[in-house]
Amino acid sequence: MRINDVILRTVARIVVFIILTFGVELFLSGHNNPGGGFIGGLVLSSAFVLLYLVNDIETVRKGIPFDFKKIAAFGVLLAVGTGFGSVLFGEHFLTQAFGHFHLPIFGITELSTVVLFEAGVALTVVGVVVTIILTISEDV
Amino acid sequence: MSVNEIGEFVGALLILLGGIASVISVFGLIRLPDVYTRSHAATKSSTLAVLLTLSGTFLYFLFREQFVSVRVLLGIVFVFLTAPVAGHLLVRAAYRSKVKLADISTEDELHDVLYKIESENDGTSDKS
Amino acid sequence: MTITLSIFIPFLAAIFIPFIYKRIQNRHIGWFVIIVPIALFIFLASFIPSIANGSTYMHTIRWIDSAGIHFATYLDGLSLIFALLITGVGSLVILYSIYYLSERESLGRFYVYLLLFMGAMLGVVLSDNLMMLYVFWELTSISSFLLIAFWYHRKKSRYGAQKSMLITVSGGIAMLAGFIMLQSLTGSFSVREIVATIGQYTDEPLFLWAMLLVLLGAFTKSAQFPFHIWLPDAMEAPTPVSAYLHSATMVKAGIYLVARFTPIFGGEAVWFYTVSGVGLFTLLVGSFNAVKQTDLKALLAYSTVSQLGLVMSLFGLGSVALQHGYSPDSVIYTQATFAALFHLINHSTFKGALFMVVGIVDHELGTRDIRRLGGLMAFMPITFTIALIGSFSMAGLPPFNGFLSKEMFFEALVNARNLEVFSTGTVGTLFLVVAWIASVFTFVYSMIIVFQTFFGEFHPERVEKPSSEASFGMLVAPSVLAIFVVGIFFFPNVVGNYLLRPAMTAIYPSFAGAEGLVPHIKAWHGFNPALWMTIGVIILGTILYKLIKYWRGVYTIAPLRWNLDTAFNAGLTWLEGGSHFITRMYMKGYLKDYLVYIFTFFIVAVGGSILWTGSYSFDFTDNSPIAINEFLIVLAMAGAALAMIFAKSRMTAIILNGVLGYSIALLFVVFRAPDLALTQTVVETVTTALFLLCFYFLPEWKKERSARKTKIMNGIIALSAGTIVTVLALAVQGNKMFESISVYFEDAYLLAGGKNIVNTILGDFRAFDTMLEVVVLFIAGIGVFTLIKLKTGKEDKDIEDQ
Amino acid sequence: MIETMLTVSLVLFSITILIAVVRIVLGPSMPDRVLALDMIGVNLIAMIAVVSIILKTKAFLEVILILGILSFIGTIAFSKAIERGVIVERKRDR
Amino acid sequence: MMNNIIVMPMIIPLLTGIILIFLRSYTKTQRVFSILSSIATVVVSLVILNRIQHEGILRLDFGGWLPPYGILFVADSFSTLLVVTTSIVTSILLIYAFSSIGKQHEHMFFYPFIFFLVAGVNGSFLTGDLFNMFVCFEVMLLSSYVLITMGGRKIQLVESIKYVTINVLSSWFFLIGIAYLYGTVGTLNMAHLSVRVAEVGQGPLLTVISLMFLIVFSLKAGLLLYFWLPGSYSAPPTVVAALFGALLTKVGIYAMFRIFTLIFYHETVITHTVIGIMAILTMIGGSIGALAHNDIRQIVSYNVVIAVGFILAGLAISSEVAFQGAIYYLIHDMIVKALLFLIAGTMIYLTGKAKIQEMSGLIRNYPMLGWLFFITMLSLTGIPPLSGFISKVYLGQGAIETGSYLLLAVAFISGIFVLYSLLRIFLNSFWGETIISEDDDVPLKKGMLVPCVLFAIMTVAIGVGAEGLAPYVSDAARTLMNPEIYIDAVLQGNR
Amino acid sequence: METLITVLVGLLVTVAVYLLLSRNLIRVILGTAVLSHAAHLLLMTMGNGLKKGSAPLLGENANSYVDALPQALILTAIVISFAVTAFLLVLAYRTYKKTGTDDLHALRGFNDE
Repeated sequence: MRINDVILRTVARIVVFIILTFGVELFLSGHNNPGGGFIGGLVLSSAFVLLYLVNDIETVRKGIPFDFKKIAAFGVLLAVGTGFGSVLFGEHFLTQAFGHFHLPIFGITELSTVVLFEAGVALTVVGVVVTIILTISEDV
Repeated sequence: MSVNEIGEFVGALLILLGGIASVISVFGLIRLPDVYTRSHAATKSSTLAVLLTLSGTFLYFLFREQFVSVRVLLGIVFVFLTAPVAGHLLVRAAYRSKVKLADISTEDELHDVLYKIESENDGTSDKS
Repeated sequence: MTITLSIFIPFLAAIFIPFIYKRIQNRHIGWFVIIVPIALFIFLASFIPSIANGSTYMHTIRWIDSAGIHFATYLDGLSLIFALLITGVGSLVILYSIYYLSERESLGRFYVYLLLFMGAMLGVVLSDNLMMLYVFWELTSISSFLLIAFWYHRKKSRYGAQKSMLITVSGGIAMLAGFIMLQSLTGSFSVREIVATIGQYTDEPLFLWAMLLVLLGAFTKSAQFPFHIWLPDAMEAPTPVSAYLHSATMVKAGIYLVARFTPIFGGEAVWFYTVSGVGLFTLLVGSFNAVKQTDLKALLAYSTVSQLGLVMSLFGLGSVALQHGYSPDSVIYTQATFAALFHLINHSTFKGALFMVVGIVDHELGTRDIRRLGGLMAFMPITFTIALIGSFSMAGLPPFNGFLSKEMFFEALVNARNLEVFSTGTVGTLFLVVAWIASVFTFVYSMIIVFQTFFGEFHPERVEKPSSEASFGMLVAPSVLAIFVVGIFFFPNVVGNYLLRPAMTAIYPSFAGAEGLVPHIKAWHGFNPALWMTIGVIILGTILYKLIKYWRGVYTIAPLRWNLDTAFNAGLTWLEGGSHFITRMYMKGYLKDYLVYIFTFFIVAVGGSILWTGSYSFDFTDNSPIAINEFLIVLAMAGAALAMIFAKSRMTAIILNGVLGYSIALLFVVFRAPDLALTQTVVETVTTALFLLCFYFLPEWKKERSARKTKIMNGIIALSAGTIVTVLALAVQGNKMFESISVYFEDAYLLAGGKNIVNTILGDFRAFDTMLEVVVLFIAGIGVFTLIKLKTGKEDKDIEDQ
Repeated sequence: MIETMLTVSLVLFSITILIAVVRIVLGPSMPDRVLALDMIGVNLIAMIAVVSIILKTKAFLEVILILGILSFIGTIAFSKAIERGVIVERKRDR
Repeated sequence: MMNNIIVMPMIIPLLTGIILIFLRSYTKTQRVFSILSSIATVVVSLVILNRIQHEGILRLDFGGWLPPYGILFVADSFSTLLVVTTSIVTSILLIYAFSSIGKQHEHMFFYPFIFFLVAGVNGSFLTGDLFNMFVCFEVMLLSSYVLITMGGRKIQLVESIKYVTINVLSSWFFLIGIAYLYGTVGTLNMAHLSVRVAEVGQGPLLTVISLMFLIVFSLKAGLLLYFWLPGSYSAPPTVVAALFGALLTKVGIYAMFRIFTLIFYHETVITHTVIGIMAILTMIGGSIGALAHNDIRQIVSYNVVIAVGFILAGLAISSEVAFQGAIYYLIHDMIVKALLFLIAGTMIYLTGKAKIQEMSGLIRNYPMLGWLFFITMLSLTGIPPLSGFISKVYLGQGAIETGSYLLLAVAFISGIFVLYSLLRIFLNSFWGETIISEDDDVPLKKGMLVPCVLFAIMTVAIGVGAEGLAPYVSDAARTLMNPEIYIDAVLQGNR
Repeated sequence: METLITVLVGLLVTVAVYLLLSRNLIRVILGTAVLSHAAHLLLMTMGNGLKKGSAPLLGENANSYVDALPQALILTAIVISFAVTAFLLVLAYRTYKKTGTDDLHALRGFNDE
């Protein structure tokens, strides 16, 4: 039985957009406000979940042709790698550096290696959640 | 009373109204006879309730701290956008999964459509 | 140094044998092997003069220094006797085996085992360090195991090997415990050091335990009652092995141990009674059982058991001399020990010869069943002669060495009757009677060997091979032993002075040089009680032998038929069956049972200790106030949780779980944890989606069909677990003993440049946790992928669900 | 005054949630329950808004939005589960 | 001097695992890379072990945050010995995996999971933070969940459900225990916990909480609560079973030693008595179980249980000598259990049967395998000069010194049961009539035999060369006996 | 408040244990999920006191903050519990597909005679 999902899909398009934006915002604001890599990643992945709920896997895959396992692996690599990076700089493992930089457009900005770390976390979360959902759904 | 205080008061009032609306809607949820009627109570009035509350919150923050909360605004938009869709989907699902109408219901216009499709589909496997 | 090396030579040889074996085809590998024991024998024999002069040799290589375990060798009179026996008999046995074993057998393996054994045995007798002794001790058990099961495809061989391994290794482990106790007492593993210092510890309870445990080791190895049961089954080994291990050397390791430890434990009443009592009883049981055997080898096995008992009991009797240290009066008791050592040598000669004879019979005729044999004298004259010499010596008849030692045995027993120590009295008489009866049986079975095998009529149809005299090579070894049997009778004092004197000094260091420690052995010593006893033995023995078919029925009487073998087998069967039963009883394979065990343990351990220690002091003063709405939410959560138990469909349960999850998010908001609230909401949603995804494929759950009683039990368990968690949590909240370290993190902005404390903790202070948690998530993700995609199901012919 | 109003509304919202849980338990049909869950979600949003007013903090405003998003996603997932069983299809139009 | 090296035993496997994910379809590369990195781990951990002898306990504060605020790794002789053994055992097991696990598994991230498991195990050994230990446990457990189910045969799935559920349960208990402990003393760093617990004295409440941890670690270690163990160790492929048998229970044992020597060592009358009783029951239960079955995998698994009881008897005795014995035994057991599982698995691979009475006379066709089994049997029984011997001596000494005769008796008698249970396998399966003719026997791959031989060499080497390990082991035991050494190293100064 | 939450935790543990003890696979998984909720809540109550201080955001400029450490720990624990639950769910699904039953009584495993 074919089910007409026009309403849902129309709304979902907007909603997914909102979620994605919000997720990125959460991810970036994490160091000073609630949020961070985990939550950002989770929210992003919930956007993907919504996408998969509304559309079918094939359609989404056409739009986003990533291997989410690789994304997850890359995320872990990033998270572990930032820790490892500090070793290369002769610091304690997982030492995070932060500093205030004067950037041309943004003005004085606080940059921190934590962001890289958190990006790794976020990527992993997205990758893993989507992988799990896809794997189960494909196995019917 | 300054403008701000009035604003805060209005905000609080809206919230209280929201609370009352919410209780009313939940009485609908518990008292109404079938899922279709309950869905009216649940989606419509509770959406109203949450909108009232969120608007109240927005006003409160606006007047108290001169803070325009984008998140709350977004939330309002969001609820506006999604609540009807969710309600729609749910009721459709209920209908498709053949939840019975309350005994006092008089008419079921789509009855034939639903069951016709079903009987057509009986031949093929209904495993999606 | 060279002595240490002599232990290693057999091992080294054992390593090279397989290589040589592969190379040579035309010559019997035994000829290469035999070089080792002969060389060692000559080497060790060269020590006889210096040892006889009272010198000893000691050499230490450090091994596990920190534990006091050294590779310490010690050569004195006692160890020399044994070392000579090992290499001497070893040479003869290998010579014999060259003719006995055909080249079709896997000889490489055989000689490797044999050399292993020889090295191990040398190690046992030459070690000074107890741990070294233990090392070699177990190695003898293992090599004996391998040798017994040399023909491992035979079921009986495997059975015998298993039995001997289990019994001797168990004894060995007990002995190890005893050794460790000795070390704990004295602080040393060195026998000599222990001998020197043991005097001050004899009152410790540990001393007694150590003694008993060491004795356990000795008894199992020397096949003393009730551990003798492994020896007859060990006869499944090739005959050279039986001759070597199970009569001349390995079984004497226990004897050696008792002798070695006599200076440590001797003089104690328990030692005296245990060693001599067990020895005498073994003597009786062994000789009595030997008579009924129809298999020649089994007969010899029981006879070995009884002879070992004899030697053992003599050591027990001799230990009395140490009770009050040296005094001229107590020297007389040392004669028992002297007799023991003397008989030890004699036994090796005549028993070795007899085993070889039986081997010859078996080899030539294909059977060793007494009922099938007879009249072999006619065509096996040399074999017959050797058998005659051996048996008569065993029976204690002159002019063979067995006579001398048997006489001394009786004499020692007569002396023991006069013991004033340990309030013997009647017990001494009992000992005497038992020994005499046992000797009668010994006489009987000795006669059986000679007369039933070699006299009477030969029935060619009863044997499996045509019969002829054995080849010359095979006869050499037993003949040499037979010559010794006779030779020692005529020149006993050569042995006495050169070999036994230093050994006696080793056992009785405080008696060194005492008058009468080494008596002059005389074949004729007048009509003393011992001689009368011997005459009595001969008379009664002859009568019994003649009338054997009339009293054989004795063995079918019930109590005598219950033998320990069946008990051992039944024990093993029962053990396996019982284990199976018990394990089945609690390892049912149901997850639920296992969880019940765990929770029960939790309830008993934690709950019990809460009650027991009374750690349920609560303190609610520090509580924050509860708002009505919070209370209501908690109520809703409680309702949702409880409803999960009674939910009739899985979807309801999932929805309820969702309610729980979202409400917890609200609680997190109330508790000022925005990050948690965010995470909790998202995770809850995704989890719910997963539940829905997976559950679609699972069937709707059925109503729990469990019995009401089970449900109530589950309920009780669940309730108690919940209560314990709550009580403990309340107690903890009432007993916060320290400020949390988390105050430190409130400087997060200064320290790590972040204003969200939780996030700085996650991303900086405890970033490692976060990193690993990401890894966990990742593993789960890839794991799910693997779990679903990897299906090796088609190869399911596997061994599952057996 | 404002405090009281806020507290009263909080209590009202929690009563709503409590009753909605009753509906979940009672059922009778699955959509009823999902409806109630949806309602709980909406009320949680409201409660959080009120709580953040009482606590005078903006920290929880994100939660409001998230909860809004997620209760929507949850409801969609449930309704698809009820309607079709499978909630993520491999390919539509089968 | 930066101590970054001590995170390497965890990070190298972790990174290897991640990188191998990208190398999914290049089997050869995966193999080479994995063996290289595991050898690197071995080397690194050996370096750490030696540095500890010169410089004392090493610690690494992650991110430079001083304890007790940050997380840190602490490498003392005890933990590093275990790390070294873990790395070596894994390297050798990898060799076995190359020839046995099959392309399908390799394609499905088999090696990455192995490395994640090792990372979790090593992390659990090295961490100095209680909560971090929980997280490391989870890394290890999740990899083990995946590994046990890998292949998805029915028996694996069925057994893994029990395994996973019970372990999840124990994880939450662990978390609850951490919550309690944090509630009472307000810290998570183990050394700091020790200081604080010592400061207020281990009152009844803390003792009760310690029992909570006892339950958690007993579940992981298989002390008394070993019900899950025989089934789940019998189900997965041979390599995985060997890895589990060698490593998993040891982590629980390690944790138990750490907690009860470092933090809760004040009320030994209660805690250590309970541990002693549990150890005795475990040894009895294991012995009985080992005799009850005819399936080699089950016999072998129950042998793991016996060993757990034996090692924890050392904790119950709680004297320096006994600790030495326990540590020796831990090392010995990791190696020999791996060997035992490999041989058992190889036997099943060769015959296609799992019951001892269904195979017979294997020694004729596979003499090497037979003798390896023989050596394993003797080593496990504690026959000198193999590796099990010295620990028996030390444990015996400890038991006698403290008068724990019952423990001594049970521990030594359990050795006989070990012997008997394995002897049954040897006599039935290796000896006896050869059923399979030489023509249709399955060839024994070199890649399967070599790891076994390596393990056998190790057990002999450790037995004969016990003195070589002695300084490390005695240092480890000394540290366990004197918690202040550990505490000083962790809490004092900025290195 | 702490007491109330603690009692709730106790109740959740009770429910979780009861669910764990049942024969149905799904119930068991739900049990572990509920147990993880309980553990998280318990950890929450073990801080410096609930509701004492404001949210641990330094931007709020409050006088005191609630205990942030348990929050961080819980966050980690939540993610781990998610990972575990996901795996367990898929395991249940695979097991059902392979064996055709979700009754733990039928899933006994090794039956060595």
